[in-house]
Amino acid sequence: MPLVQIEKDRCKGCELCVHACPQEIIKMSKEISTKGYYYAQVVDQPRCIGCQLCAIICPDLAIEVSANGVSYRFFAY
Amino acid sequence: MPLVQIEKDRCKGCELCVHACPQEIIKMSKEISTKGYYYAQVVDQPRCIGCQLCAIICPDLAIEVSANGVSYRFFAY
Amino acid sequence: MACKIIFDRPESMTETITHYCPGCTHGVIHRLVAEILDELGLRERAVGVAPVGCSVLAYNYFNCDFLEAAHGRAPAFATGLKRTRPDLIIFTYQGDGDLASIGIAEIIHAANRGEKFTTIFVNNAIYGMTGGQMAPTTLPGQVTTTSPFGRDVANVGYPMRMRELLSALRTPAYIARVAVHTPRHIIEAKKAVRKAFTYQNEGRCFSMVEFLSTCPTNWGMTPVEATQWVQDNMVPYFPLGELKTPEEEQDAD
Amino acid sequence: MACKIIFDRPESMTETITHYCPGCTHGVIHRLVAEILDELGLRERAVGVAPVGCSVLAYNYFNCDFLEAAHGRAPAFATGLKRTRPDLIIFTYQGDGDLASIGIAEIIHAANRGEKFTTIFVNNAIYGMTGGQMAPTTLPGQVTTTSPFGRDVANVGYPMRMRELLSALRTPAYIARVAVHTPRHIIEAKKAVRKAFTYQNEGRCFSMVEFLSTCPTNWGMTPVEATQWVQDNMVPYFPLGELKTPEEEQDAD
Amino acid sequence: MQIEVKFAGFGGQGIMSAGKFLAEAGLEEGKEVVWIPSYGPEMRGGTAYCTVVVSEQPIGSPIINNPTHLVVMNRPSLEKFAPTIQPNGIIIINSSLIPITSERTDVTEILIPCNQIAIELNNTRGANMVALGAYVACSKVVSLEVLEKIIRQEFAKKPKFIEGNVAALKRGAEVASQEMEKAK
Amino acid sequence: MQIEVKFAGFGGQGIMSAGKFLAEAGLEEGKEVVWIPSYGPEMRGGTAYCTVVVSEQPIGSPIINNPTHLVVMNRPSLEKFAPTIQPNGIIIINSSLIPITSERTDVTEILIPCNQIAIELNNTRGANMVALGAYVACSKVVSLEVLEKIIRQEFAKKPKFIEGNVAALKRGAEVASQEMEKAK
Amino acid sequence: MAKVLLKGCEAIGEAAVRAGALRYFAYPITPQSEVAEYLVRRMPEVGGVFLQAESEVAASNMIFGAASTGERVFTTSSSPGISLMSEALSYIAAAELPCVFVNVVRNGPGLGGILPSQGDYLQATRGGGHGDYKLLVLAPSTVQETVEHIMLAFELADQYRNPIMVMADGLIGQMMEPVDFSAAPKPNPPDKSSWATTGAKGRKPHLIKTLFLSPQLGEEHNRKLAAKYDKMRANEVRYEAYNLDEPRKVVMVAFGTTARVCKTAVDALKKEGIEIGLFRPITLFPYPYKPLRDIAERNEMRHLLVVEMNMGQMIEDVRLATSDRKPITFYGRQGGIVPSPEEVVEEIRKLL
Amino acid sequence: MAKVLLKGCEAIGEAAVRAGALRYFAYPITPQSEVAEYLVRRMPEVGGVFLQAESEVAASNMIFGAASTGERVFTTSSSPGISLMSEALSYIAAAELPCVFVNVVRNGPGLGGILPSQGDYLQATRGGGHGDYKLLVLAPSTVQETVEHIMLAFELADQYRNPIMVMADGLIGQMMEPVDFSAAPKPNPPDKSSWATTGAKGRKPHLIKTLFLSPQLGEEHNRKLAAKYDKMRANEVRYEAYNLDEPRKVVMVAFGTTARVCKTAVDALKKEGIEIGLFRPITLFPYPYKPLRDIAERNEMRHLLVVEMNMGQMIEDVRLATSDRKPITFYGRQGGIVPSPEEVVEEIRKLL
Ligand SMILES: Cc1ncc(C[n+]2csc(CCOP(=O)(O)OP(=O)(O)O)c2C)c(N)n1
Ligand SMILES: Cc1ncc(C[n+]2csc(CCOP(=O)(O)OP(=O)(O)O)c2C)c(N)n1
Ligand code: SF4
Ligand code: SF4
Ligand code: SF4
Ligand code: SF4
Ligand code: SF4
Ligand code: SF4
Ligand SMILES: [Mg+2]
Ligand SMILES: [Mg+2]
Repeated sequence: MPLVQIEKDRCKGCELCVHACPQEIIKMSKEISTKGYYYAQVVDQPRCIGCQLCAIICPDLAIEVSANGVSYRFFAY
Repeated sequence: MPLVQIEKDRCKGCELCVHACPQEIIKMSKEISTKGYYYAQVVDQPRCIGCQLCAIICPDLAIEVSANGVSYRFFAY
Repeated sequence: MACKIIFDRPESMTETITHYCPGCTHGVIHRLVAEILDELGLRERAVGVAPVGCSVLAYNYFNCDFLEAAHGRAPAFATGLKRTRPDLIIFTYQGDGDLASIGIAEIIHAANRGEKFTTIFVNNAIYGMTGGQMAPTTLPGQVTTTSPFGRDVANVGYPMRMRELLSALRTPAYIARVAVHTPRHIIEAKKAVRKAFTYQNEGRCFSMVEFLSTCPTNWGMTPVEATQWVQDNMVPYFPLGELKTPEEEQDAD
Repeated sequence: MACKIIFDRPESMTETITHYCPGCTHGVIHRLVAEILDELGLRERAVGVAPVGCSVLAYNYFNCDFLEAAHGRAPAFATGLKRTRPDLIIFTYQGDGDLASIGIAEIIHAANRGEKFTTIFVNNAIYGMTGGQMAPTTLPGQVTTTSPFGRDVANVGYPMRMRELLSALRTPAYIARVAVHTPRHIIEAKKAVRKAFTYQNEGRCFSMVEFLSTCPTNWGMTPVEATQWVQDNMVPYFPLGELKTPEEEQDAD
Repeated sequence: MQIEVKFAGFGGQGIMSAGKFLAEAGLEEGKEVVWIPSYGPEMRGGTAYCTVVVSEQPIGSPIINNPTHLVVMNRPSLEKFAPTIQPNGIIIINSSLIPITSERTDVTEILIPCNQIAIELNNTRGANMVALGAYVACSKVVSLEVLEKIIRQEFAKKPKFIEGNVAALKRGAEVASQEMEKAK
Repeated sequence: MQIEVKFAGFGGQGIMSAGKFLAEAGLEEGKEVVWIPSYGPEMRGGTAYCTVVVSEQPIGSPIINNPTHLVVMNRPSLEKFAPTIQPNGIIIINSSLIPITSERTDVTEILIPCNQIAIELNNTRGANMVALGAYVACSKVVSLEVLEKIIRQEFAKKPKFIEGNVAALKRGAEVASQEMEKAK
Repeated sequence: MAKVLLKGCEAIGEAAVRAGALRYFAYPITPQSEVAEYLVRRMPEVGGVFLQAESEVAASNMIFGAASTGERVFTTSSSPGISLMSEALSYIAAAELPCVFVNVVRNGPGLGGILPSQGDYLQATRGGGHGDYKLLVLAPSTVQETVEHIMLAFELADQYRNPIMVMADGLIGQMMEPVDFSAAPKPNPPDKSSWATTGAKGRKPHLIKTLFLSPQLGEEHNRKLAAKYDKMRANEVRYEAYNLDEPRKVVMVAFGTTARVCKTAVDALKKEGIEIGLFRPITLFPYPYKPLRDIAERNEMRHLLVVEMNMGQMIEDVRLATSDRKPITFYGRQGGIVPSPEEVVEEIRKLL
Repeated sequence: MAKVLLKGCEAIGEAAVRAGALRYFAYPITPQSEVAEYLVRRMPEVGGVFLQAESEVAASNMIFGAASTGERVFTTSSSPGISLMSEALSYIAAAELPCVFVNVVRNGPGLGGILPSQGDYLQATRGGGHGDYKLLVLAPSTVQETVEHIMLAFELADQYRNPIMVMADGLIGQMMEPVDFSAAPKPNPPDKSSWATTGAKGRKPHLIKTLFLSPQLGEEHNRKLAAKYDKMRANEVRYEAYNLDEPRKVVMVAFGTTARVCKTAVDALKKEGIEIGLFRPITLFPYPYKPLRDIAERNEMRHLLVVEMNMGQMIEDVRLATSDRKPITFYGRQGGIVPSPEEVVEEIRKLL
C-alpha cells in the first residue's frame, strides 16, 4: 500500500497537489502552519494509488511517497 | 555620345571598373598618381555605350558619366 | 515486506526550504535538474551557475558546486568555466529577463560557438525578482508593472521566442521547450533535461531546455490559476517540444 | 544638344575622398544609401549613426547629420534618437563585428521592438579596422589573424547569418541580404535600400539590409579577387534576397 | 514633538499602506512626515514593516532604532520590536494572531483583536485599518477625521472599498478607546 | 653612444621590417635596442615610419623627436623628417622615388636609387633591404654580417626570399660605400 | 500647489517630467525600479516617451542617441547598472551631450544587495569610465532636495553640455516624504540648434563624435573639456554648513542620507549643550574644497569626523581639502546598514 | 636563454604563458590586439585555451567563470573595453577570485583614439566599478618590466585572491624591446582546492557568490575585503627612486612610459651638472605614499613635478602622499602625445 507523507513545514499551501491527485484525496488544512500557510493533507490514504503525481508537481519537495511491495510505475519519470 | 570621365585623383586603382566595363575600354595607367596609385583610364571613348556600369561599381565616386541626347537606361538604378 | 520510499528528495538537492513563493514552479525545475544529475551520476562533477533573478539563491538548494554570475552573463561565465575545465558538467540556470533581455548576446554567442554546457532557461514571462516588470517574453496584452496597460506589440514588439531564435543558428545544438504546469508536462520535461545533460556529458553540443514556468506572485494569481494560465496563454505562443537536435541533418549550405 | 551628366555624386555625399582601401566596397554601399536619400528626398531629415569599425569616419562622406556611436551600440543609439524624434529618418551603418559580435543584443532588441529605423549592415566576414580578426561571420576555414589556421567550426561554431536570425523574430520587419561585387548585384541592392528607407519613411517597421562586402586588405587579395571571393564563398553561405517583409502573413500563433 | 511609529506584520497584511495613510494624514495636518519601508534581509513572505515619523519640525535621520510607538500584527514582529520601543511608548497588539504580550511595564500596551473585528465587519482584509484606527485613537498623532478623509481619497478609484475600510478604522478607534478607559 | 634612426616611407614599402631587422641585429650584437612603430594619425596607405634606437646603455625615453639618422623611402617623409635630424647625422635617401634632397649641409646625405637597384636585382620588393644595407654601411651601427644572419633567420620559414634579400642588402651596402667614397 | 507625499523614486520621475525631460530609457533594478513604474504611466499623460531598454548598456546608449537631439533625456539605475553604463558615460561626456543619470546606490561590490549604500562615491567622482572626463555629481539628502537636484541637473546639463549625475541611495529612493513642487523653476532649456543632430535642413550637417585621429586635436579636445570642468569648479560648488555659524571643535563631514543622520546627531548633542558642526557637500564634483578648508583651518577646529555608508571614500576628498592639517576620523557602516544618530553621537563623544 | 626582441603585446602573452596562465579570453581592440594574435598560435603549443569573446563584457565574465576553477586566467583590453569590464571587475573582486586584467591604455574619453595615454589612472586605482573594492595595479615602464609585472601579477592574484591590473599604455604595447625570460621565476600557484568550484566530489559543495542578503554579513564581507586591501597597502608597495640617493631640489613623479621619458630628462640635466630626482610609483594601488612623503619632507626638497599623459590624475595621490607640504606642478600631454624628454627638461628649468 502506498504511503504519502506531506511535510507540514515544507508545504507552502499552493494547492497544486490537490489538483494533481487523480484520487482527489488531498485537501487543505483549516489551520495555519507556523509558516503562515494552510497546508496540504492526505485525507483518505487508503484510496491512494501511489501514482506520485502529487509529489511530482509539488514545487517544495514537501511530499514523500513510499510503497509496500511492488509498486507499478505508470510512466518513466 | 556618352562621355566617361575618371577623376585621376579620386581613383585608387582598384580595377573594378576595368572588369565591369562590357566594352573593355578601361585600362590602368602605367604611371603612378600623386596618391601612389595606377589609375583607370578610358582608352576608347567612342566605343562607350554609356551603360554606367563602371560608375556603378566604382567605390570611390571617381567616375562621372554624361550623355549627349537621349540615353537609354538598361535598368532601373 | 518493508515500506520503501519511491519518491523523495534527490541527493543533488539540499534540505533547505526554498525562498520561492508558494506554487512557483522554479522549485519543480530545480528538482528535475537535481534528479537528472543523480540519475546520470553527474553530481560530483557538476557546477551550477546561478543568474540574477529569483533563482539567484539556487546555490542554497543544489547539493553541488555553485556560483553566482552577473545579471545575464551566466553563458559567458559558463564558457570560461567549461573551456577551462572541460571535464566538469556545467549548467546555467537563467530567467527570461536574465537570458533574453540583458544577456541575449551571451546566450546567442555561447550557443553559436557550440559551448558544451547546458542552459536551464526559466521563462515565466516576467521579471520575478524585481517585482514584476515586463520581460522580452511577456505576452501581448499582459499586464506588468512596466506595461500597466498590457504589452503593446505596436510599441515594444512581440514576445521573443528564445527556442526558435537559438534554433535558427547553424551550429548543432539540442534545444527544446517544455512546461511544468501539470504532472504530465513535468514527466515530458524531465526527458528533455536528461537529453540535454547527456549531450553535454558526451561532449556533443550546447544544450538548452526552455521551461514555461509560473510566477503567481507577479501575475497576481493563485498557483492553480497560474498553471492554467500557462496552458491557456503561454503554450499557444511558446509551442512545446524539441526544435533542434544535433542529430538533425544540417541544411546543405 | 548639350551634354548632360547622367551619373555623378549624389547630393547626400560630400566630395571628401574616403579613407577606405582601394576596392573596398564600403564606398559603393555609402553611395547607394546616399542615392536613395536623394531619390526619396530624405537628406534634410536624415541622421546617420556611424559604428566603430572602418566606417567610423562615414560622417566625413555623408552630407547629412551624423553621429558616432560606441562599438556595437548604434541600434540602441538609434532607438534613443528615433523615439525622441520620430520625424527624423535614422539609419545605422554597422560592420559585422559591430553588429553581430559586440552589438548583437542591441540589434536583436531593436529589431524585436520594431524600432522604425534602418540598419545598413556591412558584412565583410572580418574585423577590418582592427586589422583582420575573426568576425562572427568569418567563413569556415577562413584565415584571419585570430584564426590563423582557418575558422574551426568545431571550436568556435559556424558563421552567424544575421538576416536569418533577425527574420526569426515575430515582429514585422523588412530584412534583406544583397551584394555589391558586380554591377548587377549593386542594382539589386539599391532596390532593397530603397524599400528599407521607404518602410521607415512610412513608419512601418524596422528595416535592415545586409550587404556582402569586401575587405581586400585583410583578406589579402586584390580588389578583383575579393569580388570573386564574395561570389564563390560568401554568396553560397549567405544567400541573397529578402527574407522578411512586413507584408508577409505572420504565422497564425 | 516627534512621533515615530513602526507598523509590522506579515507581508500581505496591509502594513505598508496603513503606514502610508498615517503619513498622508500627518501631511494633511501640515506636519512633517517620513515613511520608511522595511530594509531587512527578508525576502517575500517574511516580515514586512515600515516606520512613520510625524513631527512639527523638519525630520532628521530617517533611521529610527527606538521608535516611540509600535503597531504589531503578528507574533514575530512583537518579539522582535517590542524591546526597542521607548519608555512611555505605545504598543498596539493584534491579539487575534498574537497570544502573548510584550511584558513591558513602562509602555501603554493595548490589545486589539484586529482580524476578529475585521471579520465581524465582514471585511476580512480590513484588519490593518482596525489597527490603524486603534493606534490613532491611542496616540492622537493625527485626527481620526483627517485619516478618514485620506482613506476616502486613497480609495477614490476603488470606491467599493471605502466604507468597509472607514468602518474598520472607526471600529478600531472605538475599541481602543474602550480599552484605554479600562486601562486607566 | 646612442644611435637613433628613423625609417620612413609609404605603407607597404617594408619600412617596419627594415627597422625590425636592424633592432634584431643590434640585440644580436649585445646592444640595448628599442623599436618604436609610428604613432601618427595616418590611416592605411599613408606614411609609415618606425624608429630604432641602438645603444650601449639602457635606453630611456622611447620618444625621439630628433633622431641621429634617417632613412627615407618617399618624398613626403623626407620633407617631414629631414629637418629633425641631429647635426652630423646621416640621411639615406631613396633617390628612385625622391627627386629632391634635404638641402641640409650639416649632415651626411647619401642618395641611393633603392627601387632601381632592387629591380636590377630582380627583387622589386627588396628596396627596403637595399636601403637598410646602405644605411648600415654608412652608419656602421651594426655589422653587415650580423644583419645578414638576422635576415636569414627571419626568412627561415620563407627560404625563397632569403637570397634575394641578402643580395639586396649587400648591394645597398656596396653602393653606399661607393657613394661615401665619392662624398669624401 | 500643496505638498504631496511621494516615494523618492516617484519624486525623481515627477521632477524630471516637470523639468521638461520627456524621454526616459531605463532597465529595471532594485531599489529604483519604481521610477520606471511611475513614468510608464506618467509619460503618456505629458506626451513623453518611456522605454524599457534591454539592458543598462542599451539604456545608456539610448540616452546618448536621444541627447543628441537636444531634448532633455535621462535614465536611472543602481550600482551594478551604473557600472555597465561606464563606457557610454565616457562617450557622452566626450561628445559633450547634456543628459542626466541618476544612481540610486545600493550595497556593493558585485551583486551586493539592494540595501542603501554610498559605495559608488569614487566611481561617480573619479569616473567609472575611461579617459579624462568628469560628471557633475549632486547628492541630495531628502526627497524634496532630490526633486530640486533633478531639476537643477537638467539646467546644468544644458548649460555645460555635460552628463550630470544625481547620486541618491536606496533609502532616499524608497522612503516617502512630502514634496513641494510649487517653487519649482520653469524649465529653461537653451537653444541647441547650433549642434543638435535633427536633420541638416538649410544648414551644414552637424557631427557628434568622440574620435580624434590627430593627436593635436585630441589634446585640444581634452583641454577644452578640462577647461569646462574648471569652470564647474569655479561656479558650481554647493554645500551646506550646519551649526557652523561659530567655530566648532569637532566637525562632521557627510553627504546624502548620512548627512541627515549626522544632523540629528548635531541636534541631539546640542540638547546636551555640546556644539559640533556638520559640513555637507552637495556637489560631490566639484567638491567644496575651499569652504571645507576654511572651516578646517579655524584654530578652534580640533577634529574632523567623516561619516559614510562605505569603507571610506569621500575621506580622500576631505584630506585633499584640508591637506591633512587636522586629524580626520572615519566612521562608516557597510552592507546596507545606515548608521543611526546614536552611533554617530557615540563616535563624536570619543573625539570630545 | 638569450634575450628575444618582442613587441610589448607579444611579451604580455608570452609572459602569461610562462606564468602558467593558459586560459585567455579577450575581444580585439587596438592597441592590444596583438596579444590575442600571439596567443592564438602560442596557446595550442602549450595546451592552453585562447577564445575570442563576443565582447569585453563577455570576456570579463568568461574570466570570472574561468577563475573560479582556480586556474590562472587573464584578459587584455584597452580603455573603452576596460570600461565595459567594470561590472565584472566589481563582481570578481567581491567574489575574491584571482585573475589578471591588462589595460593597454589608449587616448580617451569616448572612442578617443588608438594612441598611448595614461588617462585611466583614476579608473584603475579608484575602481571603475561600483562598491568598495580595489585592484592591485602595476605600472611597468619597459617591455622587460611588463613581462615581470605580468608574472608577478599572477602570483599576487593567487596570494590575495584578487584581480590584479597591469596598466601599460599603447606605446609599451606596440614597441619592441629585448626581453630576457631567463630570470623568470617558476610559477608558484598555491593550492586552491579549498574554494575552487571543480565539482563537489567527496566534499561539501563550494559556493562563489557576491550577494549578501543580511546587512550584517554584507558589512562583514566589506570589512574583510578592506582588511585585505590594507594588507596590500602594508606589503605590496613598490616604487623606484631614481637619482634620489641624495636630496634634490626638484623631484619628478611619473609612472610607466612617462617615467622613462623623465629618466632621460634626469640624465640630460645631470650632464649639465643639474641634479634632479625621479620618483616612480610601480604599484599605483597600493600607492607608495610613505616613501614619497619621506622624499618630499626632506628639507632641501623645493618642488614636485608630476608628469602624466592625461589631464592630471595621479597628482591627487601625490597630494595625498605629501599633504600639500611642498608645491606641486603638473605637466601633462594628452590626445596620444607622449611628452618628449626635451619638453620635460624645459618644465624643470622653469622650476629651478
Ligand atoms: C546589471 C543588473 N541590472 C539589473 C539588475 C536587477 N535585476 C535583478 S533580477 C532581474 C530580472 C529578473 O528576472 P528574470 O531573469 O526573468 O528572473 P525571475 O526572477 O523571473 O526568475 C533584474 C532586472 C541587476 N541585478 N543587475
Ligand atoms: C568597446 C570596444 N571594443 C573594441 C573596439 C575595437 N574595435 C574597433 S572596430 C572593431 C571591429 C570592426 O569590425 P567590423 O565591425 O566588422 O567593421 P569593419 O571594420 O570590418 O567594417 C573593433 C573590435 C572598440 N573600439 N571598442
Ligand atoms: S500518490 Fe497519487 S493518489 Fe496518492 S496522494 Fe499522491 S497523487 Fe494522490
Ligand atoms: S504541492 Fe506541495 S507545497 Fe503545494 S500544497 Fe501540495 S504539498 Fe503543499
Ligand atoms: S559607361 Fe559602360 S561602356 Fe562606357 S566606359 Fe563605363 S562601363 Fe564601359
Ligand atoms: S573603380 Fe574607380 S577607383 Fe577603381 S580603378 Fe576604376 S575608377 Fe579607379
Ligand atoms: S516572484 Fe515569481 S518567479 Fe519569483 S519566486 Fe515568486 S512566484 Fe517565483
Ligand atoms: S580594412 Fe577592409 S573594410 Fe576596412 S577599408 Fe580596408 S578593405 Fe575596407
Ligand atoms: Mg522571469
Ligand atoms: Mg567587418
